[in-house]
Amino acid sequence: MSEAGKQQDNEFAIQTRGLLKQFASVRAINNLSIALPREGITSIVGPNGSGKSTLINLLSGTLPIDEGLVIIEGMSLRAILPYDSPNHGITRTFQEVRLFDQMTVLDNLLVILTKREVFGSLFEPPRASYRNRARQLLDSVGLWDKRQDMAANLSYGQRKLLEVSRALAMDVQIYLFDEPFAGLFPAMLERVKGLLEGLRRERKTIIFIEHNMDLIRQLSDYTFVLDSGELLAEGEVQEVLAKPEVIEAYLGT
Amino acid sequence: MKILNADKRLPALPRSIIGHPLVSIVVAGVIIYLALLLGQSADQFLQFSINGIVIGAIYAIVAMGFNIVYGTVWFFDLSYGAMATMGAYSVFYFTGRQIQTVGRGEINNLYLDIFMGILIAGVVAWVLYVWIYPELRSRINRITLLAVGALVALATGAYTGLILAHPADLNVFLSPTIGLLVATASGCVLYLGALSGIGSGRGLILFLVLGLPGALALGGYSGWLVADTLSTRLYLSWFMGAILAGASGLAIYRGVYFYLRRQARSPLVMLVGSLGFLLSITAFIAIIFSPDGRPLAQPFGTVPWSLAGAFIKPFQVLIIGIAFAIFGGLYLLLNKTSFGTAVRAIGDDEEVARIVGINTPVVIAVIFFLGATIAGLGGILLGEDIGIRPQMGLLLLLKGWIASVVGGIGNIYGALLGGFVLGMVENYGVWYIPAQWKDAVAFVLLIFFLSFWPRGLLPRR
Amino acid sequence: MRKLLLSILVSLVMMSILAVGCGGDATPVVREVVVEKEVVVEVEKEVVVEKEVVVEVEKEVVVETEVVVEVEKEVVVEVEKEVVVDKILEPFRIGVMESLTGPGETYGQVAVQSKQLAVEEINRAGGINGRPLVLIIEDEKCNARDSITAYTKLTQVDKVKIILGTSCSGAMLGAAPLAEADGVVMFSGLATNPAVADAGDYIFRTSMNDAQVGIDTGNKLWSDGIRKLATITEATDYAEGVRRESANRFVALGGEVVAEERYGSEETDFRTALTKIIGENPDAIHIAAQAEFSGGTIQKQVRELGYEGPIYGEIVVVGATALDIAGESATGTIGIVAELDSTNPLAVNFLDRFRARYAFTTLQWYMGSAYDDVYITAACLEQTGDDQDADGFRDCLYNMEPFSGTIGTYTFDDKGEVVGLSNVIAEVVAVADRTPENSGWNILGPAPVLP
Amino acid sequence: MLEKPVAESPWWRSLSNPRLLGTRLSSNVELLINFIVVVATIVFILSQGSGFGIRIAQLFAIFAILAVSLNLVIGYTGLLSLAHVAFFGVGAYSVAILTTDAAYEQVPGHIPHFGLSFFTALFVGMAITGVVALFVGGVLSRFRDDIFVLVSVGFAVISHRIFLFWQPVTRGPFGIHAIAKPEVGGMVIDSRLEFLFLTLAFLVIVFLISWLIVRSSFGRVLMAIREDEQAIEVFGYKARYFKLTIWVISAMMAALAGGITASEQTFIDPQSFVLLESILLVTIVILGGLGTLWGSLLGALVFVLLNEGMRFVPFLPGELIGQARLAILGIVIVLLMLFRPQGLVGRFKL
Repeated sequence: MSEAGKQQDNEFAIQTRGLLKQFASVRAINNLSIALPREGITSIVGPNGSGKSTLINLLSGTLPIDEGLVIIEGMSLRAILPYDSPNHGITRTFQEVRLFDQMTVLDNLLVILTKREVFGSLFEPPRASYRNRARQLLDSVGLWDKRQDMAANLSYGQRKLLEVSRALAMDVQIYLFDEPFAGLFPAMLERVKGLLEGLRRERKTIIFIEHNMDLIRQLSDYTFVLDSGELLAEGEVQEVLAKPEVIEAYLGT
Repeated sequence: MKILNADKRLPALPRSIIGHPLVSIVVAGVIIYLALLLGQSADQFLQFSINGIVIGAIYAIVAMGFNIVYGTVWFFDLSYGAMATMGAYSVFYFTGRQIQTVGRGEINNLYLDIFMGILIAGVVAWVLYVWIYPELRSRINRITLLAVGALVALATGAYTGLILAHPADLNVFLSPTIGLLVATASGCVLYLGALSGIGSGRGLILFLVLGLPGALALGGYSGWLVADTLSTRLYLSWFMGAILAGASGLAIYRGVYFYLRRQARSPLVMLVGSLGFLLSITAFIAIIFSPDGRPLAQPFGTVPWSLAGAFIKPFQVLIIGIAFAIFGGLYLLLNKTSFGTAVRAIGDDEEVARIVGINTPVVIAVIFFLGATIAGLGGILLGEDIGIRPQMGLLLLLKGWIASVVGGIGNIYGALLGGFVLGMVENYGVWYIPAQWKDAVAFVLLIFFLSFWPRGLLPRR
Repeated sequence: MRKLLLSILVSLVMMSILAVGCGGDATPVVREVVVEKEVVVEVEKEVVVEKEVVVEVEKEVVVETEVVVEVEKEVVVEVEKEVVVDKILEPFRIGVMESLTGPGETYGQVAVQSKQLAVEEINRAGGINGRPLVLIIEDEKCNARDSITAYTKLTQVDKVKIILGTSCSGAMLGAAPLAEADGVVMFSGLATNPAVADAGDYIFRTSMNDAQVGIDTGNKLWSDGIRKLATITEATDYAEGVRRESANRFVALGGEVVAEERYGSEETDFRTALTKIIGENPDAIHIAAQAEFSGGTIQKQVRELGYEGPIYGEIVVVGATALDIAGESATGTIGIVAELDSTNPLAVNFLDRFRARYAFTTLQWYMGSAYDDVYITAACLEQTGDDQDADGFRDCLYNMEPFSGTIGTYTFDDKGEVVGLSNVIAEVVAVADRTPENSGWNILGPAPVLP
Repeated sequence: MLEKPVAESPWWRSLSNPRLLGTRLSSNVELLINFIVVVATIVFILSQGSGFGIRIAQLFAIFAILAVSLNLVIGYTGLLSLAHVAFFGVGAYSVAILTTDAAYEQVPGHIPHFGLSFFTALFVGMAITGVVALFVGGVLSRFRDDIFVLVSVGFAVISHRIFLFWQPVTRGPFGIHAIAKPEVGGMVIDSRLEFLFLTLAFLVIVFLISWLIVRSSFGRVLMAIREDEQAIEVFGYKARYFKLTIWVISAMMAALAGGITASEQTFIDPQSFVLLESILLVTIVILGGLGTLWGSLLGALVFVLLNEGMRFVPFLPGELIGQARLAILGIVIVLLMLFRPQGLVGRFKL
């Protein structure tokens, strides 16, 4: 907070103040106050169980916040409802891929693109614009040929790609990616990397969780290190990863 | 509550619930209501309490059966209703002639005997195959082992069929088995005692000289005792009924659920599948035994004990005792044995349990057998207390389901508590409104609990 | 491709079901076995054997001819030849609608069995005018929807004009408007709802209206000195009807109903309701049940709750299964019942035959009523000679000579209601004295008549 | 990979272009076959000319309305509801009470004489059911999976108790008889065939509405809710309102079926609205196919034919038919779950 606190508020996409999340007797997020910078790619690292995914779940409203405050784009929130997160300009992917398995690939994207109100969607005719956008997105991940397949029948990598493209379809300001590279083959990995860099070019805010140090070094502009739900270190990638306490946390002496 | 607190796994009520203002309001309301009832008519209040505890004990028994299965494989097995009916009708099958005076006589159905015999043979064969076969495979010739196993299974099946075919001589036909069981058990006890007490060499001789004949004599005597006493027939028929229900539950698991579980996406597939069993088994029972209600013999008679203006049957005291005995047995089984550890491990994560070397198919099969046995026992007790009819399973099942959800899904403490709570609420709840709304009250209670305590009174974790 | 095959398969299955359903309209062939006796009598046979006996007497040879007559016994050989003749005998076809499942299944099943017994007897005795009687049985599940389906199937597919049934008043009221419009006779042995009386011209029954049972029960309660009554009633139209009529009569006489409780048909534990009832300290408890199970269980639980006053009920409460369930608790229960007369040889015979066939009897009056229905039908068919002539059949019933059957001697009034039957008071005896012959009760005499 | 322009353009474009229509039809050959099967069977039944065929068709139409509407909830939204019979019953009782003007002297507590015409009563009944469903759905939307099933069972039981015991309004076990027949332009629809056509017309309307719903963006969201409710919420959909909306629509369709049934048989009693009926309906939906509307029609057809076809099985003793039917139904459910959890023509596996 010391360094970041000096900066202007509007330079941050998301700030948290004293965030707390408790599961039974474990504090997954313990009084966390961080500020995630606007634009560019920010990575969150930390050993397993350090609360990275919980943080993303809290920010996207998937889990309710126990205590604390989240400031998104200058708006202070004590609770984030899941269906409100797009209104705050947030979307996300899940650590374990959560597609709509028994729907076609195309429907997986179309469902994101259409209207969100109950009656708006009920009386909405099929529009060519949605379809074109879906095609554009699917082409970018090379899944257009598979558009009529059930999402459940895709390979693991393809599912991951589809999930990323589903997040892209939201067209919001802040993207939270929960381990988007885990378990991908090099070719697919390059593709996801390309998508993330494309977002950076569009001056969006990208936050992602990753374990692979090489990828973190290549991609991220800024890094947070979490341990046991608390902030261990933050800053530019190289200097953070060189800190002794980070190395200790990772090697687990 | 002391026993409950002694267990570390018992979850303490989360602070947020205790601190919830609604809780204090509800608790205060309940206390005021009960005080009002008590002030109005004390003996009626007592009678209602007794009614509630007795029926609650039966709900608790069914709910405990439900919950040990739910806590292990995570789906509600609706075929339990059918197992409860089956247990009760087995007792009727064995004791029918004793109690019928005016109505329909004994029903003995050859096809049913044969079917149950085959079913038992199958179950025994499977149990031998997964349990004994892997242990002895390396030491004994495979063909021999299979042949002996098949012979044992067939013999057990034939024996079951024989017992079923002569319901009137249940005690005679069961006596050898009981004698054998007693002899084996006492022999084992003596053997262990002799070995540990006196040291290996002399202990063995002592055991051979004194213990073995003693054990054999004890077995023979108990067998003779059983065969000679007519009054044991009722209790033996309970035993057989529960065993038959348990074996059927195991057969259903092995025959269908096993495959369903491998391919199921959600618990709903299992739920619908077990619903199918409930429908068809109930219908078959109605076909075989006619859709009428039937009486069961009245153990300890119908003369009630008077208790400060209220009445309770001796048998009802037994029901309450059995409920707590089952609870105690399950508590010991689940918490003090390695089997219980295995069950809990499977409940937490079946995949991991299998990887660490737990024989998951056997453990789950035992759980299904146990659950169905308990359900059968619940049906028998309800039948003895009230009477039996083919459709009794559905309502009993729903109440057991509600009790286990209200109490807390997936653990036996919750089931016990939920059963009694449901029984009491059903009774106190209809004090001021017509009693016909009892079932509606039960479901309103369920909805209320789920809305404010979605995980029940005593959640599993 | 798999789905395509599957849908074809499904369509084939459905077509075959339909073919079975709509095509099964062949005329039944009655196979008669004619026993021809061939008697072959072999009459006396005289076999004359001449034997030459040579007797040598010294030098003389005398040939004597001895005649030995061997008479064979008369041999009568009867050769029985069974000649099977396929006679195309158009049987009388009668529809039967009873509830074989659902809340009325207890009655429906014995009703069907009784009717089948009657039909077999009639056919064994040579049928009606030489033509056999055939029952076409359908399940009406005790509800209106299935009742209409069963009715439509009987009238449209099997083309019957006379239907015996139903067991449930609800099912009766569902199908009765259709029957009235189509001119089909419906003839029930069990429906007791008073509304059935007004259901139409073609609707008959041999069971007594609830109102009669109610009046008799009310009178009996009052004359026994009961002033405060508690009732417990199964929520079915029959039981509710009995309760309502009884309570009305009882209140009209000056009594007071201090507590009333109801229960659903699937319930098993009545202790809660009974505790409330007993708390009001009634002089007597009146039970109206549709199922024997609840009728018996309530009696048992009343006694288990320490109540010692009298219990009143109707036929279901003192039915065989109910008494078995209640055991000793039922001793002393008063039932206002329509009873088979134990001096009536018809009734005794019928019960014996039924017991021999199915090894039990229950609700004997209902069985007898169902059994009589078939004989009344047979009598009327004999008169009209045509099972398609519903109008003739109806007129036959209206103008029927007093019919003596197992349940008594009776006729029908202009509403199709049975006339000439009455209820009796029965008191349940101790378990040791219960036998299948006395149904477990003593007849105390006819129901009292009060102004 | 060849482009299929057909699949992209909205469906009505293909109507004006025969070539496109042909391609579209051939791409939906499976649906076409089902359609042919259904139509052929109906024609076959009717061609038999017997009133029993009409009765079967009538039953089919009622069950089809119920199944199609239930499929919207189970097959598309993934909510295994056993409370459908409650709405069926509310619709039937509404129509019965609102249309009747007969005096009921037998029961204490007279029903007020509304004496509405059938169609008015039907719409009012659907509105009432909608309100009831909104309330029930509000409670139910808190739960998932097996708890949802249990609570929906609770509503089915409670509704049956209300039909049975709220005697001043529903006449309890006595049922309501002499319910009015519909009247169109002064002509009373009385004959069974006319009634069948009325019901089939309603079936077509219900089917079309359901079809439009599942084809719309709304339907797609429903499927997404079925697959992963939490995930779709993160993308900005208020899943709860979507579930409530489809729940109410489905309930109103069930009420429509109930109203028609009441008028068709002119007599209703609580016995027709028990939990078992709900179980049968769920069986129909699963049997036909979850997530396909045609499947529901097929399921209703197969069920009605099986159910009524058992009346013709010669070797079953009369007194066992009813129980045997239940036994077979139970076995069918188990086999379906084992071998074809998505039903005969369905796509979605439970």
